[in-house]
Amino acid sequence: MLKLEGVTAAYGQSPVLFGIDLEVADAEAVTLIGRNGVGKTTLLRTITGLHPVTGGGVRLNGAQVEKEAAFTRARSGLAYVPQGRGLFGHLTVEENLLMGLPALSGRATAKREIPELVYDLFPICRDMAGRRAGNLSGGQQQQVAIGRALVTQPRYLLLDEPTEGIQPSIVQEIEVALTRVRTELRVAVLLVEQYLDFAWSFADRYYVMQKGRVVETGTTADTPTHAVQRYLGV
Amino acid sequence: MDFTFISGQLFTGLSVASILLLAALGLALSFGLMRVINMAHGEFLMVGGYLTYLAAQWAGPTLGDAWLWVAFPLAFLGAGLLGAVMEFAVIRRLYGRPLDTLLATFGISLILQQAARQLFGSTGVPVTAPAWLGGALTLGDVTLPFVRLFVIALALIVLAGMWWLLNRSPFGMHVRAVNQNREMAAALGVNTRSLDMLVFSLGAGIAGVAGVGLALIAPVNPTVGAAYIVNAFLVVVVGGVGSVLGAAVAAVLLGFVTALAEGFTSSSLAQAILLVLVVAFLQWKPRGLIPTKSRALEEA
Amino acid sequence: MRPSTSTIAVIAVLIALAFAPLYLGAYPLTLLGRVLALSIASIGVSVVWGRTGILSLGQGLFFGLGGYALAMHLKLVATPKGELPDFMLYNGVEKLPWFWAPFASAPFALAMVLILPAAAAGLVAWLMFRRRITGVYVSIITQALLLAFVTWLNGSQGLTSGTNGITDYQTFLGVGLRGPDVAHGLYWVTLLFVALALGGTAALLRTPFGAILTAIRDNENRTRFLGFNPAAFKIAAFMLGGLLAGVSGALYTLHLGTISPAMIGTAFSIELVVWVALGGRASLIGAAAGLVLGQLAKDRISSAAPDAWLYVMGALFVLVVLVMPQGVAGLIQNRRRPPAPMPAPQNPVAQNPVTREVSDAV
Amino acid sequence: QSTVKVGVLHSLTGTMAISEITVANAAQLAIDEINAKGGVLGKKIVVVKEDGASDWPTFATKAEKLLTQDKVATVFGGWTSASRKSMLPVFEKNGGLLFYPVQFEGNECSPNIIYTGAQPNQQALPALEWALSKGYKKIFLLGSDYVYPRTANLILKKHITDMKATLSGEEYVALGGTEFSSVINKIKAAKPDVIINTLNGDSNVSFFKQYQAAGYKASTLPVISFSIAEQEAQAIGTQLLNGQYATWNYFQSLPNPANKKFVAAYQKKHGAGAAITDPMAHAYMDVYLWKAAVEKARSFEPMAVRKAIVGISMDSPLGKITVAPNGSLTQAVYTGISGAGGQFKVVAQSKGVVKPEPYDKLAFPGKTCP
Amino acid sequence: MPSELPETLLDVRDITVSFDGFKAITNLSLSVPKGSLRVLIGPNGAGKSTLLDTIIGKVRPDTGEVRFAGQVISRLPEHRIAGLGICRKFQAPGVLEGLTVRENLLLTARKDKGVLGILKAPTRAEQERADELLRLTGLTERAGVLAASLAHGEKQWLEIGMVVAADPQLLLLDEPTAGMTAQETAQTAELIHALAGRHTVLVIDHDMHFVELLGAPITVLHQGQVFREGDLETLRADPDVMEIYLGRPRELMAHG
Ligand SMILES: Nc1ncnc2c1ncn2[C@@H]1O[C@H](COP(=O)(O)OP(=O)(O)OP(=O)(O)O)[C@@H](O)[C@H]1O
Ligand SMILES: Nc1ncnc2c1ncn2[C@@H]1O[C@H](COP(=O)(O)OP(=O)(O)OP(=O)(O)O)[C@@H](O)[C@H]1O
Ligand SMILES: NC(N)=O
Ligand SMILES: [Mg+2]
Ligand SMILES: [Mg+2]
Repeated sequence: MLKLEGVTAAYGQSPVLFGIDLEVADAEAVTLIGRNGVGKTTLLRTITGLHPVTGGGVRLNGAQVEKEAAFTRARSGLAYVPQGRGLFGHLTVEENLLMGLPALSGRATAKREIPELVYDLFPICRDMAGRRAGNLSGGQQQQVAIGRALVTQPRYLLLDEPTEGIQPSIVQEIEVALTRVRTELRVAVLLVEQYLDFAWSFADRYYVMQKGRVVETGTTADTPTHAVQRYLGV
Repeated sequence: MDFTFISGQLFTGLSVASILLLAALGLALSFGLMRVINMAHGEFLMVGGYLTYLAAQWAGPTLGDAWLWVAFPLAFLGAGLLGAVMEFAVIRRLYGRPLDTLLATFGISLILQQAARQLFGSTGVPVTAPAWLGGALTLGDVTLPFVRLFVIALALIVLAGMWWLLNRSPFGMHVRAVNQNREMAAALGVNTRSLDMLVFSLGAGIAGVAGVGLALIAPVNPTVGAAYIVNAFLVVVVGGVGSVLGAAVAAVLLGFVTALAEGFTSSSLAQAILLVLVVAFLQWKPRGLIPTKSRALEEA
Repeated sequence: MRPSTSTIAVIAVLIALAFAPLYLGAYPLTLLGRVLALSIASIGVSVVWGRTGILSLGQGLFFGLGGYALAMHLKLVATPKGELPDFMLYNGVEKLPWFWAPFASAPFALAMVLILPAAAAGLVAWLMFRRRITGVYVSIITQALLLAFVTWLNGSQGLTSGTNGITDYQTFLGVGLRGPDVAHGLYWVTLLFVALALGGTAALLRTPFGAILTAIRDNENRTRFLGFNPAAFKIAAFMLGGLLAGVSGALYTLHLGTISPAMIGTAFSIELVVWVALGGRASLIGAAAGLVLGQLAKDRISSAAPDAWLYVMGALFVLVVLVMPQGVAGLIQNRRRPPAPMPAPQNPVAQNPVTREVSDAV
Repeated sequence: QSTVKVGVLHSLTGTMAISEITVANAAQLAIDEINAKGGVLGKKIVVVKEDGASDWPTFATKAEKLLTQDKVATVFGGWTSASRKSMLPVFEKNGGLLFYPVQFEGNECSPNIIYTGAQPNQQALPALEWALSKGYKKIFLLGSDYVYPRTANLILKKHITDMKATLSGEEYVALGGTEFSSVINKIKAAKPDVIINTLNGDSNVSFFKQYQAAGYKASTLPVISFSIAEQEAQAIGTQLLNGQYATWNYFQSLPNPANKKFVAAYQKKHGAGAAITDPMAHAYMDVYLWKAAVEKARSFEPMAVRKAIVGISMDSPLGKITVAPNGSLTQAVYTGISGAGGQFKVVAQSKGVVKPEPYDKLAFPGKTCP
Repeated sequence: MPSELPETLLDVRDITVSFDGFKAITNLSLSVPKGSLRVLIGPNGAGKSTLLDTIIGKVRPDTGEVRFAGQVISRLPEHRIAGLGICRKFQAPGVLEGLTVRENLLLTARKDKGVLGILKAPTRAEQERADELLRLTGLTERAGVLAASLAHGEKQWLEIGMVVAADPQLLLLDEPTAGMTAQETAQTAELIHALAGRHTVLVIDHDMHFVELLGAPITVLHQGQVFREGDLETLRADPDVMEIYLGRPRELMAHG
């Protein structure tokens, strides 16, 4: 289980997160929505360890990890697909995927190779294996980025707006792929998303953020999308 | 200009190139890959040089000429260790701020030079090369001192090793990834801190090895590094930042230009000519001989 | 517009400085005058680096051009009619080199003090910025050019007097330079130039020109696609920096009675930048004050403990950068203003320079 | 007891420190000796020590401080001609007096400077004459690229032509330069009989190393150096320098009693192995000359001292020295051959003392000191 | 060509753009009439952004040319092209972070962008324009803060404001709604409608709701070429467009 307890964070002197409580159970799909700038990306970064918390705790599989470095958290099963994809632009697609392997260090069980499933879910990872990742188009990059996250054999997958800038048909493919990841690999997913239709069809539960706070939560099955729209208006 | 003179100058060009390359290869790591403008790089050379001197002092009496084989690991590890300390204390706080790094490392270079001055004095300490490096290969009228040939060989070995490490080993891939996107690499489980330290100290260690080569040719003094630093940076820039092979080609090019200019003018004019030619070259190829697209550097 | 408190403070300091000859002894006054002359160059560094983001490690080149332009004139004035400057004689030069001849004219030399550095800076900048050479490349290239210049000066003794530099002046515009009474006059002239440089530059930066420089520093490409030609603005800023360095060099030459390659070399140029960093690179006053205080401290400490000085200076370089990246001026400002946002690397989007979309757009 | 302040202005840091610190030490030794014997005109000498930091403008700044703030009676200092040139206007402007102890290129005659180091005719020309007398006809000039070597070589060239010898080449390397491949290649092509070497500092070590690696030795191609004294010779090492020549006004090995006493006193203070050089001996004597002049003038006033110093003569470690009207020394010249421990054995010496000629008659006809 | 239609503002003629041998755009032609609104869609990697890059001079076509108001611009330097009245909004917000919000608008609103011209203080008209845009983008209260401290969405709005302030004849918007909520998207659509007519606007987006709101003629790019042109209704029904770009409608997929 991934659990946040009263997490606060700041940029310099200005606080952006004010006591976030949130949890994602194993193999659960949760979506986090909210307007621009409410702190969604910041929250994901505090979970991964890329941004320090100023207070509160992050628990991963029961262990307190908020003081741990990002790379140790990655090694204990946390994978992150950032907004903007974060591929290594000068590396080839295949090298990008190989860069998922360091997360397996210290995990005795894991086989240090790219799982076949990645190619299965995202065929372009094989088709474009030799191309520089930086030269792919946005949609292609997004698929490689998710593929790379899967190479780390995560238990928790954090996705920051994976549909941003992606053509509709690939959004569908990503949704299919993510659903398989959840069901076949039993990976828990925390999805930050603006595209509500997609978020609702994928996730079991949702959290809504406003100005650095979680203001509402519930199950997607019980809440129609128009009921949360008001949080997203200007 | 007779044939002997010309061939002598060509050899001079290669000699100069080998020293330049040795000085530049360490920079190819710290500057080329990590984008750290290490103005104290020359001082790693200096440290390597002094350690060579110490190795000759300590090990010379017992080991005879074999002290040289003590000097290499000593210089490599000594300079590498200093590099690690420097990375830990200063550099790591400045990633992404290349211009600030430049200033801070310049400060460090002042401190190291002054420390050397107080420890060893301002005059150079001479190192006597092993006897088997004393002779020269004579081809017709041209004499090729063994010391020079040795340094050329050293440069080639270090070059080959670095090329393999960066382009053919997983270590190299991690290094390249970290230097494109440090955060993402960390999020994928790479211990970026220790990798950074490792790469930086490896660059320092290579400079230390370059210091061994230098010490065999010229005395080691507190400013020996400062004398090479600008040219070493130019080699990296002309070669194309981030490209080890580019640096090699650039070193040879600069070496020949120097030798040619020195052959036909005076040595101080040659240096001025070289610098101006380099700037002119950058007009033509601003990203060097083998350009790597790299934005991090320009965003400085 | 009402003058801000900092403007009032600066004017007060300038007035206090104007009365310095009344309360300072001879040596402190010459020292202060000299250091003030240097501070004009640091104002230029602040414009070029602090405002425009271009770190030139070759300001000594422009400083030197200004200094040499004036020194050549002073040397010719001090040389008896029909003779060659002494150093040419010792180097076997038999005829006054063509580029020396016009410097016999004071108006020409004074014009050159302004034109040479500005034009050289313009040329260097044009060569670099036209080809979109940026960042540390600029630092390395400017340093290389400076080194080439210094090497040439050293190696062309018949023309430049080499390492010795040009020295031994007697009069300037008919005024004897050796008398004890000229010290005050020179001090006031220097102070006047400092005030002009500060005021003029500040006024210039208050126009939209200043805003453009900041814009270019932060995001050059974006500025370009908004219809501005960044190269042109960078060249202009660089020329201003060169001009200020040149004026500074000429004044400094007058103060010291000599100009030589050692005065303008790599160490000088980097030190200049560091004092600016210490004072606060983005603030003109910070830059000038950083230089003045740094140099005064250098004078003190290097007399008291020569061996320690390099350690102190080295440590200062490191600490300034680590502890107060915006210098003292930045610290003062931070106390007055809400904290500035984190530097770009914190930002996930800017942090990711590889994605083509992102990197190319910004 | 009242005191009088004097300045000692040398590079205590930077590249020149190695040479200049010992020169400052030698001046200090003389001052201590004088103070121990009651000082000058009944006043103890107080030293204000400043660091020129191997940086010429710093010399000017520090000279200004010594004269205007500390108001010293005189200054002992300087090594490179560049540092002297940058101090000169300061001394002239403030009416100060500088004692300069190092061999130099001549062509300068400030009333505010006492030049005790060799003038060109007291080092360079005697060395050339000696070389020609040994039958070396083809001469290669090698120097650091600054005013002293350039001017010294300009004078030598005139005399080489005048004496019907051959100039086989002339090369300069930037101060501190260590790369001599091209130079040695040029020497190879020129095939000279002898090299006259005005390289300064570390460049010498590199040069001799690379000269040796190219297969040269003293017996095949001798080198006569003007800037290698005992201290430098120690640093370069016997292995590289053995059998090479140097010309100076002083060698540590000079057998006169004044020198024995000086060497003993210095080594007592600075260690038995301490090397002692020509500029040190000059610096040491500078203090004594100043003291004699002050006592003669009965005043510390710099211009009075300057006037009084002319004609003062003493037996010194350098042999007999006399201050000439132009403010330089009349002194002897020695050529030595390098041997064990960096010591030189005198192989030739001038007939008696040589008068100082700041302006070489052949190179600069018609020029004289005012 | 003398037969050129007078109302054509942007005329892309048979351009080919390649990167290291890879053709991102192949013999593409496209013309946009003055005052019109045009939407560009197509798969990721179709060459849409590259087309915009070519128009603003960031990349140069291998063959073919780009004409703007009759003038060939494909060889002019970037700032000159911008000076002719072409302004692009990049996807990642490109505001000038070291300047205040108002300064950002004032600078872009300037007519004279030369080194000497810039020395003049902003004119009354420019000031008024900036203030008007502050209101329009809802940033009046933030006028004095540094652009760096704006939230992502605010930066988006500011950049839109800047693009409008520049008062260009041709506006190029690359995925303006990326990362926006549905409501912000709708507002953006409204703003674009307001701009069209006076300005010519070319919009790229993957959000079909947004495209629907724009209600403008659509060009579909595919593999560097024009694949289809038409309105959304027709394209939605086109199986080829579905295949390469739109995919199946969501309602169907949910059960697939
Ligand atoms: N590097 C930074 N420095 C200062 N403030 C920042 C920085 N990055 C983000 N912020 C601020 O922190 C707040 C939260 O930003 P964050 O990126 O987490 O929002 P978000 O919810 O992910 O928005 P979006 O939907 O636009 O991606 C915003 O107000 C933003 O302005
Ligand atoms: N600088 C470049 N170097 C190499 N290839 C490039 C470069 N720029 C674009 N490409 C390639 O050109 C093709 C078109 O890219 P472009 O960015 O124009 O697509 P797009 O239609 O804007 O896609 P998206 O909808 O994902 O933004 C892609 O395959 C991309 O990989
Ligand atoms: N005078 C000298 N040796 O510079
Ligand atoms: Mg976000
Ligand atoms: Mg695109």
